[in-house]
Amino acid sequence: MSFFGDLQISMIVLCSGLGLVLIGLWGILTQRNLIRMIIGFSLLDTGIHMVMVSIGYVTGGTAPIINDDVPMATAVSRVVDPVPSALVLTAIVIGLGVTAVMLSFAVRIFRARRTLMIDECTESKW
Amino acid sequence: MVEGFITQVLLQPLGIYVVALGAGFLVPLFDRAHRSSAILLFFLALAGMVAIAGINLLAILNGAAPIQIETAGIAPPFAINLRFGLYEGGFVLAVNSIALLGALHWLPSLRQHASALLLYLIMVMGINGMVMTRDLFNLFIFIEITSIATYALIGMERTGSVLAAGFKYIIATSVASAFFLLGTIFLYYLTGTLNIDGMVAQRELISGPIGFIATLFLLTSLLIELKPYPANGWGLDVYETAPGGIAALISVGVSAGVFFALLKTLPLLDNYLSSIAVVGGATFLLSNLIGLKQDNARRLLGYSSIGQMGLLTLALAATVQLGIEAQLPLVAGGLFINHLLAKAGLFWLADLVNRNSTRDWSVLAGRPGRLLLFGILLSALVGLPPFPGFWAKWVLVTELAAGGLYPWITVVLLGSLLEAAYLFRWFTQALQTRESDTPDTIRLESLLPVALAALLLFATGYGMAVQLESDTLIMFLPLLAGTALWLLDGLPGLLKSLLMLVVVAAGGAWLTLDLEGLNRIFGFILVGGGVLLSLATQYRSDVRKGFYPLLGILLLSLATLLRAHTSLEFFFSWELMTLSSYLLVTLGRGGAKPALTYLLFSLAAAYFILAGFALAYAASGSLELAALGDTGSSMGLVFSLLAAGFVIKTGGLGVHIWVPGTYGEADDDFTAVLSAVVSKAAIFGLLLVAAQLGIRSDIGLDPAYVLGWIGMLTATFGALMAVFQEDIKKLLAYSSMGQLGYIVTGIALMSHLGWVAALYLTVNHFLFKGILFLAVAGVVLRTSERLMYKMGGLIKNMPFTFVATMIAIIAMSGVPPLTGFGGKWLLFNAMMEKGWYWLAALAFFSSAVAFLYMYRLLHTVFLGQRKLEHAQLREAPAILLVPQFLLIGIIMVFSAYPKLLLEPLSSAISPWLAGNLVWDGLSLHTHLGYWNAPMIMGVVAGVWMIPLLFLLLMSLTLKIQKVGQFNIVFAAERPHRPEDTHFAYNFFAHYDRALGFLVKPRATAFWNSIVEWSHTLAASLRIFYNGNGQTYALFIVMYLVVLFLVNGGLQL
Amino acid sequence: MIAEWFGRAGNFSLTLLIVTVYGLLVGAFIERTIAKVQGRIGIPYRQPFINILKTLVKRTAVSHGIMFYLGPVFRIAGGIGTLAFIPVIYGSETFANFSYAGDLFLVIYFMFFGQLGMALGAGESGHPYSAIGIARGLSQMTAYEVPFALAVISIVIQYDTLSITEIVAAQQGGWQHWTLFTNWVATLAAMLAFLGMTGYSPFDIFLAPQEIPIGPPTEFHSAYLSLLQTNRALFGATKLVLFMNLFFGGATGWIELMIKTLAIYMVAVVVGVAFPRFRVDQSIRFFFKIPTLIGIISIIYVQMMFTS
Amino acid sequence: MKKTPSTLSTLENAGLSAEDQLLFSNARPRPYEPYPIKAIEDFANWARANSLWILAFGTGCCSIELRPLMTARFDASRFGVAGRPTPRQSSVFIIGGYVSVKTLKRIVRSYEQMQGPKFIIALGSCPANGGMYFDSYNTINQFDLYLPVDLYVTGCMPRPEALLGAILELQDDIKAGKCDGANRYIEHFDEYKANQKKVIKDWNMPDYNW
Amino acid sequence: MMSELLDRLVRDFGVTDITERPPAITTLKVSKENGERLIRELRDREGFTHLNFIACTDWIEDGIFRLIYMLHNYDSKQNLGVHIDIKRDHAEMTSIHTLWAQAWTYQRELREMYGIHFPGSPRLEEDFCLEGWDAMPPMRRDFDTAKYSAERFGHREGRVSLVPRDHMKVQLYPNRGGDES
Repeated sequence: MSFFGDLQISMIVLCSGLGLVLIGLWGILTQRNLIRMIIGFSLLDTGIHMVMVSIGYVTGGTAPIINDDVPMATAVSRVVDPVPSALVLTAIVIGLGVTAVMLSFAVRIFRARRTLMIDECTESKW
Repeated sequence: MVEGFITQVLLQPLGIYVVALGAGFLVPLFDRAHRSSAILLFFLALAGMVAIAGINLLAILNGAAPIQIETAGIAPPFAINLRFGLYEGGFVLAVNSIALLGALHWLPSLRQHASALLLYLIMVMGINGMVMTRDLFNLFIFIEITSIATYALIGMERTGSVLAAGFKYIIATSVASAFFLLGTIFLYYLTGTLNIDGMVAQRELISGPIGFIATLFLLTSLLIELKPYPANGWGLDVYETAPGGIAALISVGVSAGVFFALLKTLPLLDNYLSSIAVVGGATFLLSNLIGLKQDNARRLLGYSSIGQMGLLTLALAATVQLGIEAQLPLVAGGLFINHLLAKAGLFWLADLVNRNSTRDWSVLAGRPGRLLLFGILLSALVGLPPFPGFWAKWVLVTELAAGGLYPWITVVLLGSLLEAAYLFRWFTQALQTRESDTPDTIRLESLLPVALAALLLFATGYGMAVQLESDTLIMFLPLLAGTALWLLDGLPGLLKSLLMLVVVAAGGAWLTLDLEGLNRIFGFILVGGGVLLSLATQYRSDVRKGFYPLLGILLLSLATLLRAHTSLEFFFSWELMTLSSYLLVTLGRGGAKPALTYLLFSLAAAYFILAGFALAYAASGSLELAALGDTGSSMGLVFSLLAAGFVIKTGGLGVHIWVPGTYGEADDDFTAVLSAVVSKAAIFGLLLVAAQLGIRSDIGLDPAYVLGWIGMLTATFGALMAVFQEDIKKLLAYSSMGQLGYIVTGIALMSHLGWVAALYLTVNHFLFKGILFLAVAGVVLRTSERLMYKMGGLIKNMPFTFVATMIAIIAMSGVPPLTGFGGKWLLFNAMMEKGWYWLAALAFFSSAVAFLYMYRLLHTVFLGQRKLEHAQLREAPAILLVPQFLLIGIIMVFSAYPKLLLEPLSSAISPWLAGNLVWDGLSLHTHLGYWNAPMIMGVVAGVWMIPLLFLLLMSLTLKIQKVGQFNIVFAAERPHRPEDTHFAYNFFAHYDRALGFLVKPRATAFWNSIVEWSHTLAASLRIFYNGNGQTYALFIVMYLVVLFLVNGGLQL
Repeated sequence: MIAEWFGRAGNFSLTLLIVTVYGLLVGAFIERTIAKVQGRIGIPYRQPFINILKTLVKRTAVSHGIMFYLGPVFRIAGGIGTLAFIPVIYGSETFANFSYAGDLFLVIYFMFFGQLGMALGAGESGHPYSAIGIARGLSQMTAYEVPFALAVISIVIQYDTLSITEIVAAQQGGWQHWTLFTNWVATLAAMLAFLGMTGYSPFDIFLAPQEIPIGPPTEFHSAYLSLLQTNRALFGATKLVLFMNLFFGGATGWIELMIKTLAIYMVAVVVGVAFPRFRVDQSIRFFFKIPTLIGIISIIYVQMMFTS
Repeated sequence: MKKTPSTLSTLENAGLSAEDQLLFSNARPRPYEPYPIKAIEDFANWARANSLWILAFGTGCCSIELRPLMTARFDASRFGVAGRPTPRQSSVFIIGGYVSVKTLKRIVRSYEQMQGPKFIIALGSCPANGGMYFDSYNTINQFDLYLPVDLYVTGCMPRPEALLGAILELQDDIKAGKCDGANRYIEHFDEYKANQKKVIKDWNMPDYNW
Repeated sequence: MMSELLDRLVRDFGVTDITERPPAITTLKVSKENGERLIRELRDREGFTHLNFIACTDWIEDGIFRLIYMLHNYDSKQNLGVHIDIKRDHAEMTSIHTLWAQAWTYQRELREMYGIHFPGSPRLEEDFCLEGWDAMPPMRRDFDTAKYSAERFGHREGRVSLVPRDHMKVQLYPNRGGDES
């Protein structure tokens, strides 16, 4: 704890999320193998999810359940925003769907052309 | 209960989702039982979605409040809400309708994949959601739903290229979605709400670095989804490879959804309006430029799609920037509907034709119905009347002008011109019959969706017209008449011709007889003359599919042109005239290619005119033609623009290169109409502009003086070029160009006498050029030749045609006593009066040069040696001769009593340019000279008759032997073949040696180099589309960076 | 009314007769002059008349068609008509002809009438040399029209009228009022154009007696030829009268007319005797150089001198 | 020669192909009568005599003598003589010396294209009797077999003075109404034509060149 | 140099009858078979690039036509006449229009005047000077031109042909009965 000093946990999550986004982007842009690109996309997706979570987090906050400990009046300042968490759930599902579709494309592309290299799929251009 | 469910739930906008999801759930179940029942359900669902959207939109149009839908019964921000207002309703209805038509089109494929039915429904529902939702995150979800459905649909094709393109598409859209998600979450961070309205309400919170980043992500994401140049290669690849049904839906449906998303988030992005406009404009211009280089039909449609979305984006940004959101339905809506129907139709058609290269579309040649559909869709896309795109572009351009955004006008018009270039080049390729083509196998019923799209285009076009104009019935009259004639197109040719004449005569009379002044005079020329010359169409008895309806449209649109009170009405009729005359030219034997040149120059002319009208509207705030003069300081510019447009249309020097091909290749009888009648519309326009603007003293003389020079140089060079022509119709074409040059100069004089001269010349040109082209039609009909040196000696076979030609030529040359002299005399007097001495000298020269080609025409065709194979030719058909001799009668009357003509001309001009012709009895006096036509006629008749009588008398003492054509002194040899005895080829070779350097085809070379340049530019601009998905992804990322930098990201 | 018309026609017939006879005599005179230069005696003065007569009393003829037949009629009608629109003697009602029907512009354009008709007639003969001659003649015509038009415009600016009578009237009152002296630049341009107009050497390539036997009329003979010969004299004299009216002060009597026109004609003759023939393209280029330049200068000159 | 009445109103033109027949006139020439009033005919003859236009067609070496005729020394233009480049407008045909078969064909063509009344002066010995080429395989020996000659001028070659004398004599003959060669040719057309065709073997022109 | 050339020609082509005539004309004779080859060699190798003419002489006594091809060398200003004898009754020679395009005109003339055939020469059968000639080629010495002329063109009655020598004797010395001595 001392090393991070007063770094807040949300900032760490945010930074690592953004880092993942960049790594993911790097993966998509540099890896020519479709599977690796999909992995890059997954990283990107995960990074975004982390960013989302970190946005809603209130340091030291508690779960957003209104009860006696967290009365209505002070809830806004004390609880973690529940909406991002909810959004992340949806986003994860969608990301999963997209990843699945991508993978199925990769499989079909491999079946059709016996390769997984994206730079060999350039017949439509100009 | 059921009733309640239907009215409370199903018929509400939310019912769309209910229906879609319900059907989506049931379709696989039904499919287990029976494939057909699943398909039936699928269509029922789609139809239901259309119906729901329609019913609700109707309610809103009838004044109901926009419907707010709150899910779970809780108001936002605590729950997602949807809205169904006017815009949403329009978009949803349009998308659902097109989805229904698309499903119809796609039915054969859908039958094979039951899951496709489900995906299709989901996709359409997703688009609906994108339009209706007011929640940012919900928007993301709908985008993703649509995307995943799209991916899956693309993935149904198992070919490698489709899959590759699909993968690129997924990568690109996924990255864009990621940006969207990031933007959304940052916005939520700032505003604490996901509701768009909520965010807009707290707009001030979205600021600072985070606000900037958030909106930037959102903007980039939406722009990327709209496929901006150059980050759009992935979209193009999908358009190129995916089946037409999917491509159509991506192009019009998904893009529409994204566009609507941009529309509703625009209040958040108001800092970026300029960026959005630039992106849209650049995409529009550059995709259309690159399209020039493309010959794959589907990819071409892709470029066009992207361009259209760019235009929409530009229109949206500009409208918002100018604060005229009230015009948004007309501009964006019009463009959108236009794009939606036309592009979907084209994608489907491309699917049916199933030819990759645009050149192979020649399978359509000779199939009028298919070509008509194709033509309608292309015309709509280009923005020709009466389709919605026309009205939208009109409003857009006028509003841009009103807002002072002149560069955008240039972009819009230039881009449209480029788009027209490649689209109509495609059409041209489709028109050309090739030997190798196998007939296409399109079944008639599969064209139904395309036809419906075309019909809807007409309907929506009319709808927009009603919004903009009151006098729509008259404006649409030519089209109605044309449609009626088209429905009768199966009748025999002669009957159709008669019908067309009756319709045009009746309609034209009704439209023009109550006109006054100038318009009345032009009414006689354009409508009366058009009908008179069209009589000659009876000389061909073949079916001529499409010819008569189009001619009817053309002639009636000329009539409506004269009736126009507002610049919109004028422009509408003008474009209708352009379109119909273009199509008529394509009907000629080799007409397709020159027709393209004709169309492009005509469109360029039209865009100049449009720009001129728009500027005038901006300056005067009125669309009335009569208000053109109230344009204040921009008068000179308005005048120059309009004059430039009309001069292009008259074939002014430098922009004349469309003239020879068009006049040469159009059907022979139609060329007469084109030259004698249609070209006068430009003269009318020019006079109109001159009357409203040119004569103002505050405009200064300069533009008019320049116009005068242009006219006279056109006359000179037209004549010079005609001298060196071997092709009889091209000779007359250049002659027309030259003669119109005189008229332009006459107008430019801006004096009473000058205008009388111009009008007189106009009437005269109509008379003699009508005769000449009809005579030539007869000659070409009989000889099947157009090269003059292959004819000769035809006076023996066609004496009446010869006499008609000779009289027409005397009337053209200006030799007294026929009408031509009057024109030359008036023009010369007017120029001397004005002090334009150099022009007068040039006029002398050019009228002398005109003698060369006139004599050449008469000599090489009718005189000299007749070819052996022409010995048995007959005289031209009587129906061709009748109009000629009617015109000769008119020439004779006007020659003897020019007062009959000059009085009305003079009084028509007096309202603008005061002044009167001074008559002393039958003698006309000007400041300089005098002209007594009847007396000249008498003297000439006298001095001609006396030697004739003398010669006849002497002939009594002579044994005159009528001899054969080879009985000539031939340096004591005998001639061997008519071909080498007839001096005809390269008739003015020595003139070529002396002055030929003046007529080297410089203009052609110039325009050719423009074409080459633009192709080269296009080739270098499309290097970004290297086909690599990673490159595309990189562009997307870089797009973000560039937007970041351009919008001042570094200064944060 | 009818009597008046007959009167006018009668007056004009008189003019026509005088001018034609005069034209023929001038032709003979010029021939004799050239003969003298060459050390010959030359033709008798009656020779042109005999020539016309001889062609007229030919007993056979051929016809290539109706336009061939009408060609000479058009040609001479052009000549007569041109004369009809020119006032011949200044101040004389009798010899004003029909000049009140039209102005200078009419005359200039009416000159084409005969040429066009003749060209059609010659064209129908089917002889290639006719067509070649016409092509050359027309081409050359476009070239000399330019300096001529410039000169005409110049004097129209100068006198501010297109009426020949008024142009002549403005030159009355002494030789110093002639256009020749008041606007010598225009006169020079017009006289250079005149060389081309007369068809004398060096601008006679369109007749080219040896290579394309006299060009356009190569097929014409017998009575046709007599009309053409008459017209050659008449039209030549008419052009002289026109030039005299425009540039040399017109004439108040026949003697003055004859002296002046002969003098004008001598210019063409002297040049023709002295210079060899130009090719068509050379003559076209010639007219577009110096004469056109002079014509342009004449307009500038007249604008400086007479309008301010 | 005897007068032979023409039996057919048109000519056969057998030398022409069927196509060419359409392009040439096949009319048979007809003789013309003098003007009915003698005074007019005399006057016309006077005009004809005083306006002799020579066809500029030098058929052989004697044609060289035509040139001096027009120059200062002899100046035939005094007598109304002038050169004319086209047979249509000429009235006198001067056969300038020997006539080869090939030239004869052209002479016949040109002569027939001249308009009557028309006259022939044959210059030098060769047209008269073959002259020094009497035994040549290629030159004709008696020109008047083929065309009607009004006047022979002998000599090899005759001087211009002789030619001038011949012209003056021709003028006198014309004035006396004795030169009816054109009519004679037409009246004896068939004999003349037969003679022409006897030597001109490639007769690829119409029988009468209008 | 010329002699070297001639030596070589003798060696390679078997030329005979070499005669040198001033100024700068050499004639030689070669067999019909070697003729075209020789001329080609002269043109391509020896610089005789110009064909002056092709002529023919009828040596009726020997039963031959002698064709004379006169060649010219622009560099050495030498003329070389190549004589080739061909049989009168089988008058045929290789055409050299492939060497000089203008040769076919000479060959046309020779065909017309002597009846020599040049297989392959263009337009050989067309009339050249004579039109419609229907008898023996007129330049053959066995063609009787006087007889032909008399038959074809007739004879003017009264025409007298005199031997100039005898006639002039009578003219100049009439009193001596034409005896000049």
